[in-house]
Amino acid sequence: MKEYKVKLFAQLKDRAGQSSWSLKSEQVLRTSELLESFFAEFNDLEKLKAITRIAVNEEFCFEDKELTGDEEIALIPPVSGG
Amino acid sequence: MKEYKVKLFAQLKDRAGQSSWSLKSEQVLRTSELLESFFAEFNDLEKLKAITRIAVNEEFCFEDKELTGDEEIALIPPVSGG
Amino acid sequence: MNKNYFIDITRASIDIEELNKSAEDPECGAVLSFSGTVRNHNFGHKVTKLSYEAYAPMAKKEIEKIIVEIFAMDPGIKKIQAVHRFGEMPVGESSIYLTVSSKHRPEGFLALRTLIDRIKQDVPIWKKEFYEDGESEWLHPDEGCCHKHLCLKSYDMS
Amino acid sequence: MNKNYFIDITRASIDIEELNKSAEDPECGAVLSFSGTVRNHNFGHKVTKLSYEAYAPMAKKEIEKIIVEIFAMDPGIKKIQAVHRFGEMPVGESSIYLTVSSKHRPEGFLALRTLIDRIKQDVPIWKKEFYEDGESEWLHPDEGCCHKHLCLKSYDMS
Repeated sequence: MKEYKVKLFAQLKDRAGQSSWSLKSEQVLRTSELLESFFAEFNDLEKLKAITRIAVNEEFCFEDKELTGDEEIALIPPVSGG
Repeated sequence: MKEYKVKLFAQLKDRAGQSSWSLKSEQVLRTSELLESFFAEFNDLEKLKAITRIAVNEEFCFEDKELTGDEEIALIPPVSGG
Repeated sequence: MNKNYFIDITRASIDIEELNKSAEDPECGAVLSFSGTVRNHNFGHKVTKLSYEAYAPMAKKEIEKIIVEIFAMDPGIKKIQAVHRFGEMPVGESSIYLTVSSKHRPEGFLALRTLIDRIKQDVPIWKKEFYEDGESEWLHPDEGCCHKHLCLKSYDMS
Repeated sequence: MNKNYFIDITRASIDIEELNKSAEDPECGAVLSFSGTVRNHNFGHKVTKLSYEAYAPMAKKEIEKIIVEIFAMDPGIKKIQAVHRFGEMPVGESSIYLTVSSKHRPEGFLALRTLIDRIKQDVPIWKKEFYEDGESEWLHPDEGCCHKHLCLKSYDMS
């Protein structure tokens, strides 16, 4: 059993009520599966679902990939810095 | 007899050795004639001849025009501010 | 100067004077700066206060990537500085201050524009606006955010 | 603020801090600045000193015309400042400092670029560079200077 811990920011953090969220899984998870699971749990975040990115070890993913659970993972809703 | 007094700047001023140059004429002069006369007198200023502008009362001329001699006239070699 | 760029993601107010001073370079004929400030109105709401949240270590890395790409665009670009403030701040203060020092102005303008556009697209920092009526809102632009990175938009979500 | 622009042609060194302060505007999300400085080299010559000559009253009028045109380009452009220094100055100090305050950044970038490009084309100010070897030279760019005004190029000079 692996625990995939995910950092949350901005509206995602407010909605979850905490700065991280985690998912336990027996199987190896892929980045897209983690995204799907998060937005299935918080299914009122419809607007952000399709456009939230995922970062692994402080880098955006360009493609879907397998996770070991040892990475620093974060969900990145559309940014509004500047 | 009218005296057309012309302000000089930069290389034109250095070449003439003074900050203004004037031309006396019995006739009414046009801006293009004033330009021609100046560069005929200082005919070593070949490089600047064709590209020097003339300003009348602190405005560039868009077209050739008659002068009364009472205007503030200036020759404006290519500018290099900034 | 060892490094030709400087990046900071900070809670402190931005020392613009200091950044302007260090942007000067005898090889550079043009120094451009961009200061981003939060306006007192947004979509008709009066903004009273705002707060930025930053995923700071990643933000710094992303800005660094952008800067490295910009230097590769033109050898005339000599120095870049990017400071983004986060946490609460009053309306009207700079949330971001960028400088580009370049030999000539065309590459400087291009670099500065690219820098701010890319930061607004890819750097993990979020703005929350607080309005006069007590409401507050996170700003999440709907577009321009997933142009090349993984997100569920790329998949069939049916 | 009565006037939404400020122009100065001055022998004094430019007070950049003051200009940055007055460029701030609660309606403006973007403040851009351009600082022009003379580089220590030009065409392989080491520049030791420089001097600008200005036809100051006309320079001020020309800059004013440019600024009025820029305001007409986009209502998001709220404030413009342009200060040009003249007389002798050491290499590395700002000879020109421009600021544009705008609601959003696209019109700000366009305004600032237009402002500096037009100043370099039409404002009667001339730069003289002094070189290490004791030589000095007025800079008179060969092109971009007579695009619409009267000059002898427009005529048959044969």
